[in-house]
Amino acid sequence: MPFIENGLVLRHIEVSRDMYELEFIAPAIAPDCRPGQFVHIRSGLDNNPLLRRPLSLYDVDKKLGSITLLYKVVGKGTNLLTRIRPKEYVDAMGPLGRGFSLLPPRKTALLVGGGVGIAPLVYLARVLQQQGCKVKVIHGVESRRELVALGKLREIGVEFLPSTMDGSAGYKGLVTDLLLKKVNPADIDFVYCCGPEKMMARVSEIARENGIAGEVSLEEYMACGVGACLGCARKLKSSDAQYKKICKDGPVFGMEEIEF
Amino acid sequence: MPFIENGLVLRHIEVSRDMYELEFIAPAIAPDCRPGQFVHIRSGLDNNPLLRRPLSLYDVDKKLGSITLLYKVVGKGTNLLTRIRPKEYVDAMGPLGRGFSLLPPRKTALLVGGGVGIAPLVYLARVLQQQGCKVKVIHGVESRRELVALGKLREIGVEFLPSTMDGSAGYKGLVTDLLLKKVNPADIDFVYCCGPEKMMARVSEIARENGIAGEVSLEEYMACGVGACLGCARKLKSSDAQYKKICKDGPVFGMEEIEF
Amino acid sequence: MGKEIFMPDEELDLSVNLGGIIMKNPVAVASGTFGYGGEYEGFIDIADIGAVIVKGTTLEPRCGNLPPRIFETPSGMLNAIGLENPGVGIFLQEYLPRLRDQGVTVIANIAGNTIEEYARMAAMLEGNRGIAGMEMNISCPNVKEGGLQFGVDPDMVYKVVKAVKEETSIPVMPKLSPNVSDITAIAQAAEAGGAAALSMINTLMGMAVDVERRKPVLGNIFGGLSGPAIKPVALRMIYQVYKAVKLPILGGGGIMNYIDALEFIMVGASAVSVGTGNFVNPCLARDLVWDLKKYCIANNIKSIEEIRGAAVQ
Amino acid sequence: MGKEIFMPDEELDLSVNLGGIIMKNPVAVASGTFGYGGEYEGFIDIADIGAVIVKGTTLEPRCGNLPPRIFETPSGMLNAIGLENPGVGIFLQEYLPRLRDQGVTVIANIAGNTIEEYARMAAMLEGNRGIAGMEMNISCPNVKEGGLQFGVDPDMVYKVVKAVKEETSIPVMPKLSPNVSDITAIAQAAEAGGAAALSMINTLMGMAVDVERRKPVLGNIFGGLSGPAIKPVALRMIYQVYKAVKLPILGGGGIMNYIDALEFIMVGASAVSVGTGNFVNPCLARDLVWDLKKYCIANNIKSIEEIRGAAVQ
Ligand SMILES: Cc1cc2nc3c(=O)[nH]c(=O)nc-3n(C[C@H](O)[C@H](O)[C@H](O)COP(=O)(O)OP(=O)(O)OC[C@H]3O[C@@H](n4cnc5c(N)ncnc54)[C@H](O)[C@@H]3O)c2cc1C
Ligand SMILES: Cc1cc2nc3c(=O)[nH]c(=O)nc-3n(C[C@H](O)[C@H](O)[C@H](O)COP(=O)(O)OP(=O)(O)OC[C@H]3O[C@@H](n4cnc5c(N)ncnc54)[C@H](O)[C@@H]3O)c2cc1C
Ligand SMILES: Cc1cc2nc3c(=O)[nH]c(=O)nc-3n(C[C@H](O)[C@H](O)[C@H](O)COP(=O)(O)O)c2cc1C
Ligand SMILES: Cc1cc2nc3c(=O)[nH]c(=O)nc-3n(C[C@H](O)[C@H](O)[C@H](O)COP(=O)(O)O)c2cc1C
Ligand code: FES
Ligand code: FES
Repeated sequence: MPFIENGLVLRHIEVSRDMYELEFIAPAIAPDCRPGQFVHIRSGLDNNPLLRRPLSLYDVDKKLGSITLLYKVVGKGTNLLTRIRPKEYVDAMGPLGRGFSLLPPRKTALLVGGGVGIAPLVYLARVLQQQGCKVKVIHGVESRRELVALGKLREIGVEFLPSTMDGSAGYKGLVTDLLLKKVNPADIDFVYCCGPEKMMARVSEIARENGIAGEVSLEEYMACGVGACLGCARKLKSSDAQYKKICKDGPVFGMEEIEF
Repeated sequence: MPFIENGLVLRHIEVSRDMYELEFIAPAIAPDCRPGQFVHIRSGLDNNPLLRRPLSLYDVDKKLGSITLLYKVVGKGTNLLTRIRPKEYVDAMGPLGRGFSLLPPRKTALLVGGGVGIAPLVYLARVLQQQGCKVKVIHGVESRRELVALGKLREIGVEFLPSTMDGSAGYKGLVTDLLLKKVNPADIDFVYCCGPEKMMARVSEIARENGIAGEVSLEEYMACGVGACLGCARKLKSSDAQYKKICKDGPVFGMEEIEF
Repeated sequence: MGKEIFMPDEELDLSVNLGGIIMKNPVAVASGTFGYGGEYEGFIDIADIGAVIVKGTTLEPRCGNLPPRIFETPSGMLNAIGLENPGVGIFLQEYLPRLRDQGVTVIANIAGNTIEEYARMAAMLEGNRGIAGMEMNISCPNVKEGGLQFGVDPDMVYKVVKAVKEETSIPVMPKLSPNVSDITAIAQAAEAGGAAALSMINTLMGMAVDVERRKPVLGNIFGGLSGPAIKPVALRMIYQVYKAVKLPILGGGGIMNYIDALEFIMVGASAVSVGTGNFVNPCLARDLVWDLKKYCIANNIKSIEEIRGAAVQ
Repeated sequence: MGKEIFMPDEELDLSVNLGGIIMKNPVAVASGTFGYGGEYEGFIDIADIGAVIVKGTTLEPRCGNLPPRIFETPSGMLNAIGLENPGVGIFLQEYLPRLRDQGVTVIANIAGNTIEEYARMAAMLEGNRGIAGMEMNISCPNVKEGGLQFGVDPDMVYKVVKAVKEETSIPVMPKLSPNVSDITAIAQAAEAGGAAALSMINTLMGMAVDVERRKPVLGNIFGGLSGPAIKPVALRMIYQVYKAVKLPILGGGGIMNYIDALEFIMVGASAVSVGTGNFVNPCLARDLVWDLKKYCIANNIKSIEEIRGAAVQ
């Protein structure tokens, strides 16, 4: 069940240029959180910007009752968010949306992240690992300084392969090329993917070609975040009669449901 | 000549509950400043609030090129202003408006402030004192913690009498009663006054009854601050044909010009 | 939930009679911003809201407009949902019973392409228990066929209101479009047609451009502007209409807090509606009720009527 | 002045011909927001601005409305100045020569109570050197007599534009009111009347309430809403008018930066005007010119015409 609460900020640090990690205590929201869900954050003072901003669960500490977000500064809302200091409050609604399906124990999951799309995959990695799955994470970025999830992934203890466009760390090139070259499809039972649309399209294609099922996390502009405004509409396949609502029917969808 | 510049904040402190002192370096604006003038401050991020806010020159250090403001938090604009930190910038236009007339040397000036209306009188006190006038300041507030100008006035070295409504410091009661009881009109050559309208009305009346000339500083909502929008209009006397513009024709006006 | 809870005087009666629509308090949630009530479950007890105006309903199901459908603007948002809805039949079968069981005061919202469609929908709604009022969307700017035309022509307004009125005993409340030269003429036409109350305002028609792509942002090009940006226009129109007609007014447009709500009441609204505000604060409707109660107590006001129209000169 | 100065390609020609009004660049300052040009001296060299549209002028001097005359709203402001001005005679004698001497492209702005007044003012302006264009305010919502009526009735618009056109060889640019049901009908009437260009939009009529005092905030009750809040409405109307008439459009309403300006150009504006934005940044007009130049260079655009109307489908 979703709640709205003012979370007490514990930690708020710039982990890389224009990338922030924000941890806050949210005892009402945290207990129900599942990987792939999101919180809807009000960053505005005096309703400017007016609408909330959706941000994925990057990590959740259910014992402490805290939620951690990883966000990239792209505009007004995320800009204002950076101004919130520890001991201040952040107005959050959540957990919202349908999260990732969890693979049964002992299966192997491949998590493919692009840029800040790594965010939901980190919490997913933690939960899958805890449930006894084998987890491989690959993460494509421009340059090594964007490999901000390294610390958490190491702590969780999952296998991790980065790719950078400039070759400053790991594989040089696209994460999809890394995927083709360094991952043996036979080892993988399920693929989870979050990142730019093009990347998700290519990963879905590769998965399909190899007969592997998987899920992706989509984005759309949102207003309500709960399915009330019908704003975040998307036809998953051009033949679909109905529009899905990313906030409520998603943001996670099966790869087979989508025509990129 | 007025300028617009991003002033580097040197000091920004809460001097009393909801009262702030803000000092910034403004080498373009500072040299021309005269007491009674104001700066027009943009407090909004992303144009929210949209308009600038007029604030009086509380103190000016021409050697350093710095301007100090004293402001009370009353709404959106002043609230946002409190968030600016030292080493950040404040967007200021100024100096604007017609300041106080300066009394010739050796004359005695009485400065009557009410609440945050003390702001322009402090810089006035400094300049009058420097020019060799005798300066007496009386300041009416609710309670002693609002006597925030004490330090500056002491440093300038002028005579100072406070009044508080709750009797926590100085005379207990209205500043106008203090004026009647503790100031000998025969000692005073000119009265300067800034505070709530009612107070300025009563001070003007007392001055007139005693045959003393004086000036007051008025307020109106402002948009442009330079006389371009014709927004800050006020008829000084009901018989006047024309509206004056507080930002350009004022904010300082002769007591005899106004019918409160 | 994180907020300090203050229990105001339970004796104070804030109920209103909006032309026959009985509301337990003067705060409604606006059509299209609260789904069919269920979406905000958990955040707010919807039975506490004065009235829930459900998503705009059409005779046949509609799948809505091409995305993007929404976009944020300075202190506002554009929407071009395009009346996505399952049709009046499904509303009556599935959603209405659920709301009724929860004790919610439901106001239906109907939109048609022709007078006949409006009349047919009215007839279908008639006789269903649990519909307190019928809001007529004659102003939705998103659907090309008909929508806009009804709301801007007094003659058409008169006719469509009359046609609906003839089919139903449920109080009829046309929702006025602000995209008109003379809102009072429209209001008078609605009054003449037999409206029980007026709802105003719907969204202003607007658009935004994606400069990067050199294209309109919205799939539908145009959308409806809502939120605090439009509040001054909404207040002005309600002020004018309050002076021009006798009907009670459900007023809204950009309400974000109780001060905003009081502005609407003081220009003549009998009750208020919150739309976009729900997205920002899902508990806004409830918060408004509490804050209005506190305001009344603090100002020794026994009933909202005491201040209704207080600012109208 | 605190800002980094970047000198863009001086070769790039941004001049525009707005129906005979030759502007050195596509950025004008809007009537009523820049006085008669002198008020912003020191902040900006007004000869750098594409055109200065001076404060609305009437036949006789006017002292304007009761204060308060302005009030801030979410992302906007209300104004009810009431056309305070010294009259067309003083404008011609005192202000015009000064502006002419400074090399400013001046657009006069006239407002009348009757068609005859408009025509008389046009005749008085005719033959004065240094008036590049004549903006007709047929939409000022603040003056009760006439102002609003002209702008909302196509017939009246046709007549008043025609009457003015007959008295002058200066390009005539009616300024359209957004407070209408169908902006294209108004635009077509202005075109038929002989307008050389269209200016749009003027302010939306709005109001605000002082809840404490239970009164309208503005002395005049109603005022004109301007600023970023109205940008979506302005863009939509210009989009519609661009498709409906052939006249060049001076577009504005809430422009605060060059991205906003590009939005207006992409829905069909040949040049843009900044109003409320001047209050926030007195150098905005100049900043826009520079930023537009940079944008053109970065995007390999040789002339604004290349992107004009680019988003119109
Ligand atoms: C389910 C979901 C989960 C997300 N998780 C993350 C995350 O973990 N970390 C992260 O950095 N980003 C995440 N995003 C993207 C994030 O929501 C946007 O970057 C953010 O809303 C931008 O806001 P802004 O005000 O800074 O930018 P703006 O200045 O408003 O706009 C910049 C761009 O951000 C996007 N955007 C703006 N408003 C919205 C909105 N209401 N909904 C969706 N997109 C919008 C648009 O593409 C826009 O062009 C997620 C988005 C969704 C839908
Ligand atoms: C010439 C002049 C000098 C001033 N000097 C000082 C000073 O030194 N220290 C100080 O604390 N205050 C001063 N003020 C008052 C100060 O400008 C207002 O308190 C401030 O603008 C309030 O802004 P806000 O956003 O916090 O409040 P808001 O939330 O906008 O409004 C609160 C109240 O502030 C007033 N106000 C709002 N906007 C304006 C505006 N644009 N112009 C004038 N008043 C407005 C209104 O009375 C309003 O009801 C001065 C005003 C003027 C005209
Ligand atoms: C996303 C969205 C969807 C809407 N859908 C409808 C609708 O279906 N029928 C209707 O009459 N009004 C609809 N409206 C208009 C609102 O009910 C309301 O009149 C308008 O938004 C102004 O109020 P606000 O500023 O409080 O949002 C919609 C508004 C929004 C923002
Ligand atoms: C204070 C003020 C005064 C104005 N006076 C006039 C006027 O005299 N004549 C006129 O045609 N428009 C007048 N306007 C309207 C502006 O010229 C402009 O059309 C409008 O404000 C929208 O643009 P903006 O959002 O950039 O301000 C005035 C606007 C403001 C804010
Ligand atoms: S954001 Fe409102 S339905 Fe998804
Ligand atoms: S604030 Fe514009 S004229 Fe004074």
